[in-house]
Amino acid sequence: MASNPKEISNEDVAIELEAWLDAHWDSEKRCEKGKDKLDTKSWLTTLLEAGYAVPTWSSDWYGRDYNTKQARIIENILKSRNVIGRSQDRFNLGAVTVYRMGSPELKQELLPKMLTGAFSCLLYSEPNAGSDLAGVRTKAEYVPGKDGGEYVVTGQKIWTSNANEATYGMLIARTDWDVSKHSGITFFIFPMKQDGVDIRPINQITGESEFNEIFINEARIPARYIVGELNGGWKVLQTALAYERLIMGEGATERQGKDKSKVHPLVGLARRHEKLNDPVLRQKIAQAVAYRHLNALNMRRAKAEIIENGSSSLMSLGKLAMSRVQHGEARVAGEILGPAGLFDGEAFPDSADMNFDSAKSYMHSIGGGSDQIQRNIISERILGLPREMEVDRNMPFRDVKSG
Amino acid sequence: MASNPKEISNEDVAIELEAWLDAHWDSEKRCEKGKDKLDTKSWLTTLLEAGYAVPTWSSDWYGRDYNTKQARIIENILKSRNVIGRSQDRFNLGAVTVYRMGSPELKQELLPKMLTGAFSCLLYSEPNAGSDLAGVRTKAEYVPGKDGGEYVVTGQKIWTSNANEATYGMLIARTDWDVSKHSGITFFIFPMKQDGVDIRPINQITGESEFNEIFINEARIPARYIVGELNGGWKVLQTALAYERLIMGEGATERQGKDKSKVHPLVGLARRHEKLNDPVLRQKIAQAVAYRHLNALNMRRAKAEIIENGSSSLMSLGKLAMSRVQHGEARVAGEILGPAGLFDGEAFPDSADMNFDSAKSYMHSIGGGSDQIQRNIISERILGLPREMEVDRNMPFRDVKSG
Amino acid sequence: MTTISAEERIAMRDSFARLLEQRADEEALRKAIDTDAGYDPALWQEMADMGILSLLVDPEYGGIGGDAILLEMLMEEAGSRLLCSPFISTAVVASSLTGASTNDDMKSQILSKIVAGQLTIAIAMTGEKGLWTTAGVDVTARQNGDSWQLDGNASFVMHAETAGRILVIANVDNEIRAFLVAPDAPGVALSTLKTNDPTLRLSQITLSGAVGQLLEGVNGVAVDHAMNLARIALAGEQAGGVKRIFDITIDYLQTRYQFGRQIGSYQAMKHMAADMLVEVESATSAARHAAEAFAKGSDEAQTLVNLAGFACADAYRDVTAQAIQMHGGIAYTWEHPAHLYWRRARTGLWLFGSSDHHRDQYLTQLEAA
Amino acid sequence: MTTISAEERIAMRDSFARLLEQRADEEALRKAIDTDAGYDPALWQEMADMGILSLLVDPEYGGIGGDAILLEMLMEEAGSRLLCSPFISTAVVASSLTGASTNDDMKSQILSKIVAGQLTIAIAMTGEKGLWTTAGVDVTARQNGDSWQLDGNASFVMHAETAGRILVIANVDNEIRAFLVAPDAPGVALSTLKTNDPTLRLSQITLSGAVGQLLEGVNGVAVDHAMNLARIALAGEQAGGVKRIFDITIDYLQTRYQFGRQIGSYQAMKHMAADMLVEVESATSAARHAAEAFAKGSDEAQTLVNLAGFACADAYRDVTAQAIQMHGGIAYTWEHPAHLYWRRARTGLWLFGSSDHHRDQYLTQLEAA
Repeated sequence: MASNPKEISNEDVAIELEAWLDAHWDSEKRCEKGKDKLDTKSWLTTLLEAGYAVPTWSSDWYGRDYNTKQARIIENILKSRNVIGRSQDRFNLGAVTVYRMGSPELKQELLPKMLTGAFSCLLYSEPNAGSDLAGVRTKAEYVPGKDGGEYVVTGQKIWTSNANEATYGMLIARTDWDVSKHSGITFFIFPMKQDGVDIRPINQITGESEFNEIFINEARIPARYIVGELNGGWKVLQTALAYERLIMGEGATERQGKDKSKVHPLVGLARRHEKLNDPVLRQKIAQAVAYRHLNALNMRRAKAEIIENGSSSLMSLGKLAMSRVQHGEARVAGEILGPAGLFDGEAFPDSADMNFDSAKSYMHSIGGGSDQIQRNIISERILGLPREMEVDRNMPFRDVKSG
Repeated sequence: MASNPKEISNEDVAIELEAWLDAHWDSEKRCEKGKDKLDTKSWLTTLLEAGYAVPTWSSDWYGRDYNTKQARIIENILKSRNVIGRSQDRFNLGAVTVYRMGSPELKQELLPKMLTGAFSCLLYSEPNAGSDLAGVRTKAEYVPGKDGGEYVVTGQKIWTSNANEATYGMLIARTDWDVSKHSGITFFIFPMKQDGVDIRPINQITGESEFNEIFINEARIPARYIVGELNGGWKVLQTALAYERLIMGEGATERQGKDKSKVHPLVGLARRHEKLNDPVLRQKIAQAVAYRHLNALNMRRAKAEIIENGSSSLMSLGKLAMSRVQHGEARVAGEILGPAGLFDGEAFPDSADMNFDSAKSYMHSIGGGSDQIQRNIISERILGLPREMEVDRNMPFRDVKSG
Repeated sequence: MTTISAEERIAMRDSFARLLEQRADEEALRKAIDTDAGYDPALWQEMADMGILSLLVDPEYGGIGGDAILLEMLMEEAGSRLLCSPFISTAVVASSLTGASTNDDMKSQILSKIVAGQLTIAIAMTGEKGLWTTAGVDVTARQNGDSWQLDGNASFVMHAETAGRILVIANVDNEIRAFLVAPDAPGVALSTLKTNDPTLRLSQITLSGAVGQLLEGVNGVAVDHAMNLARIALAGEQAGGVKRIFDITIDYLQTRYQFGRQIGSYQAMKHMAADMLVEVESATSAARHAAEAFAKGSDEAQTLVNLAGFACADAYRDVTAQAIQMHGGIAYTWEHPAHLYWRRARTGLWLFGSSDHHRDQYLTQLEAA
Repeated sequence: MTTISAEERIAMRDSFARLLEQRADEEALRKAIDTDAGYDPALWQEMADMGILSLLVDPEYGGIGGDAILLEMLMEEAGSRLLCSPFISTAVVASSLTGASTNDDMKSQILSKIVAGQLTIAIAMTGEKGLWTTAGVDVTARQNGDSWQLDGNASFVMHAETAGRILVIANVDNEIRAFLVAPDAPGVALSTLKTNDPTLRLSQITLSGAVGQLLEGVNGVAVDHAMNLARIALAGEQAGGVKRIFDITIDYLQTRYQFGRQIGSYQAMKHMAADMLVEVESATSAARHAAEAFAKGSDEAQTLVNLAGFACADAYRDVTAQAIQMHGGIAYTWEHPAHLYWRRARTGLWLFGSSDHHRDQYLTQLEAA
């Protein structure tokens, strides 16, 4: 399906794709050539079969064996033509996980679906296992039957985004309660569209509901939907999380390394509210802007180091630094607004933004590993300081205290 | 020697003392009546024999069995007449320790000396045992001999003030290396004036030398100078430290609860340097002053609670709060001074004070239990949060890691 | 000086605490928030019956003749429950201003209704800048024969939509005067201002030749006095609120486990908690000492009111902010109470004068000392 | 634009680092501090021999023609060792200003001596307010026949007592000009100002009709340019210093045991360290990007110089302050190096403009963007 990357030049990669797109993709209508409107699934199948959805993957599995450089060339061309379904080897976390760690049978069964629109949500977090992911108490019990039997799952997951839209959930559940906490976890691809799955939106303090709680009551998973080994889920999860961090980290490095629009929003806000001459506020505004600026400079250095050495410890600082930036900017915005900050709603857009941002900052400082967890990671993995003691690491999970 | 406190009224306590003082003390010359100048030891002996040096102690041991209220009456009268040697039951830490925990023989031998001018320094801290007092490595080895034998001591102590003036040192040393760290420590009264004791001043970053390092090389202690049990020194130390905290805490409560002179030094400094109208500095000055003020108000509440209930958890907050006050005031002083803060010495008294205070603040935030230790204490003893795990608590001291 | 004893104060506080425990728990709070009025009128009536609404009213007019100390004590209780009510407007500011009036008929008539729980009064004082000082008054009044006509704007008016009367502070030839206005009188326009804090109800009031009844004898000094009482009340509320959210957080640290340990066993949490305790106790000390100095008419009273004005507000802001962080995800949900405390804390940063304003005033007081 | 390559920069930095390792360790530092001069003239000569002193001098005048990027790199090394020397005065500001002169004879004469290590030059620029801007210049010059006479004060003059010449920035009819003055000339009075930072030597210079030699062609623009180079040098020094004290501290956390554990295993220490790392890396990023933008003549250069001006100074202050706290008692002794970094960090808060000034200027730059 694809040529060997060693045999094809970067120029030819581009030429070949441009030709293929000219034949298959209508950039203006944003659909397949010769059709009136986009049939997503049909188009994604066309793209997939051409090897352009996951160009870095093996040619045995929908890919073209391309290297990263070539994949970026493809990504840029597809992006410039507004092609949907691109770069799934970078961003389709469910598919990447199955591709990297699933059995050939599982890949055969799931990848075509996952790469043509059946996407996945994350079912890791639980109310009692926040930072402590290995503390999962959702249980999966084996029931024999045809096709290798199935698992019956009961438990509760939380902080899942896009749960209603997802076909699959990447689920960790406890399959052995008598071994240590990390040893009794299995990683499943969980079919979301079934009885026993109750999705409830979480009302957030921002007024949004980006996330859901998922109540799972005797839902079913075919036993063949295990990724990796039975009870080997912790290892699979670590790999899946590493992909996630990579994706999020790259995104963050790019976003944070990019300078914002010429005028920082706080400067605009202060100008609108005639506070740019207030000497006390000037100091606070400048410092708030500077923290964002400094992080952008750190991320620029990170990017340069990644290009140079393939990795950069600076990348790990971004999330923690951005917490301070976001809480700080919202706070200074409040000080610029003064008593008007008490107001909210459409009549007071600046106040509404400031109040929203003040609450939303917690999404950043708590979600995806709180500031405290980030400080642990930085001090342990970058600075090499001793790890936090885990008292429950080696006891049977039944005996682990939780709450 | 003294009347039973139940039988004597507070008025009579005062009358009796006033009469005694009229007979024995010359307030103008500040010496014993009928003498030309003060002979300290002789006067202290007179005061001691009258029971006025340690009025709350038992009448068997130089006291008058007075209650706290009565002792304060005595203290106030002695203070108003400038009498030296007063309130040693409150402030003479060495004597209090021997009185509370020494054997009758030890009391008999040491108390008369300790209460008449032979005072004590503290030999607890060691270079390798800062916050971790139980990590002492100064060793004391028993050598049989007359009068019950003696201990030969070798090791190094640090952060001892008034070492040159002290007759005795309150010393903790390791007498058993094969038991857990807290179980092999003995508390001694250590004779300072002997060979094998080398006292070297510590050069502090303030330019002062308040403290000393003490190098002890095969110095001797009579075995009868053990306070408490052999290898029971940890318990004795805890009691001695509790007295020390009480004395320091009461002092701090009084000092911090007292409003400073009408005009806060920072206000005066800003006025002198014509910065009182700078709006940025006004905010910083006000906040710095407020932190001191708030702590004073907390200490006033603490004092009221102590009078009401005998104790107050608020007292434990003072040390931590004062760290922020002292570092903060020095920093704001620096901002008031601006570039002139670069200068030092007699030609620039405000700068010299600011720079001295900036360095001296560490004495407060590190000495006598660092801010970090204070936060442990507050969170554990006041808030009841779980104690920090001590990995070395139960291992033989020989195996404890140190450095 | 008050005639109320220390024991009476404590008894009253305890009764109020019990009332709030029964009638103003989190469920009741969320119910009150969801009503248009923003408070529970039945609870208001019970507060009247208990004498809470008359705490600053002279016994001569049916009140209990309490002082700032009692006020602060009660507000700690109210604050710990995030009590929603027009209490500060009606029972503090309006009571105090009416009490300062020299028109005994009016005084007696209004106070008796406040005491009975039959009248709530909103305070229209500050213009759009939200200064809450007499310098920030934007309404002017002029005499027209026997009656007074009022013109101008007042903003940040609490619980105006449900108030029986609006007490308007206005300038008359550069003198401060107070007027009572009926909300439905001609020339009075109310518009609701949506707030971020759901426990807070604010409106803007536009007066265009509205007729007001002069509250004779009330001047700038009386207004300053009443606003200082309002600030002490707010400081007490903040001291109570910050204590409560702190206790909730410490409780969570003890009961929440991660990695097999209570999260309160992690040093990062412990040290944050220790620093927060300093803030909590400082807020309490500031509020109580301000109340005491004010009640005693001490020279330090204004200094301490300003100190409490920023120290309590800032402590509340910082501790609620940390409380959410320490709770983690659970406090990011609307159903958890932490954000309600956090919103109320942020409200306090601006109500009755900003922290920066109080800090500056505090320094001014110290300079004068 | 410079002709120096990236490889040449790295090679030069590495040579300088080796030189400092051998000749400027803590023992050498303490020795230099104790001398009157405050630096080691022999090391100065070696720096000259290595080309360090001529890094900004055009190859035409015997220099190596380096740029701000190289300067910043070298200063990171100098900062990590707390190098004491008149480097910034002589090799940065004086070199840059002399290089801007249109008098080729003078230029060639002075630069050749700087390059050879035979001449150190002190910069007399700011008056007693310590602004280090052309607006802060307090000296005036007037022409008297062929010669120029200078009057006024300059303070905060670094290494003046040992300087061969003083480069005085002065006002001439509201224009900025530069003059060379001999320290022993009539009408020149130097007085030493005692400093808190023992690595710093400052003097005040009073000029009373002192004769100065005009450095033709040097104007306010050239002075601003030179001062920006000085700020980049200082930022680089701070980035190097803050990294070094941080590394010393992390090392101590790994090797110091309390309660049977490395103190670096305590979460309080770990979290402080993580926050400090953010500061350390931010300082490095700020210094390096400022140097790069300046070297490339980017539009952002002034913004980034101002950013580095406060970000590096504040990071250095905060990290050294924490470093002492984390070391505990040992760092309270004069013998431990922590306080030397701490003093130098505090010096940086004021030298070449305060953090608050740079913060305000940074915002002014952003407003204009």
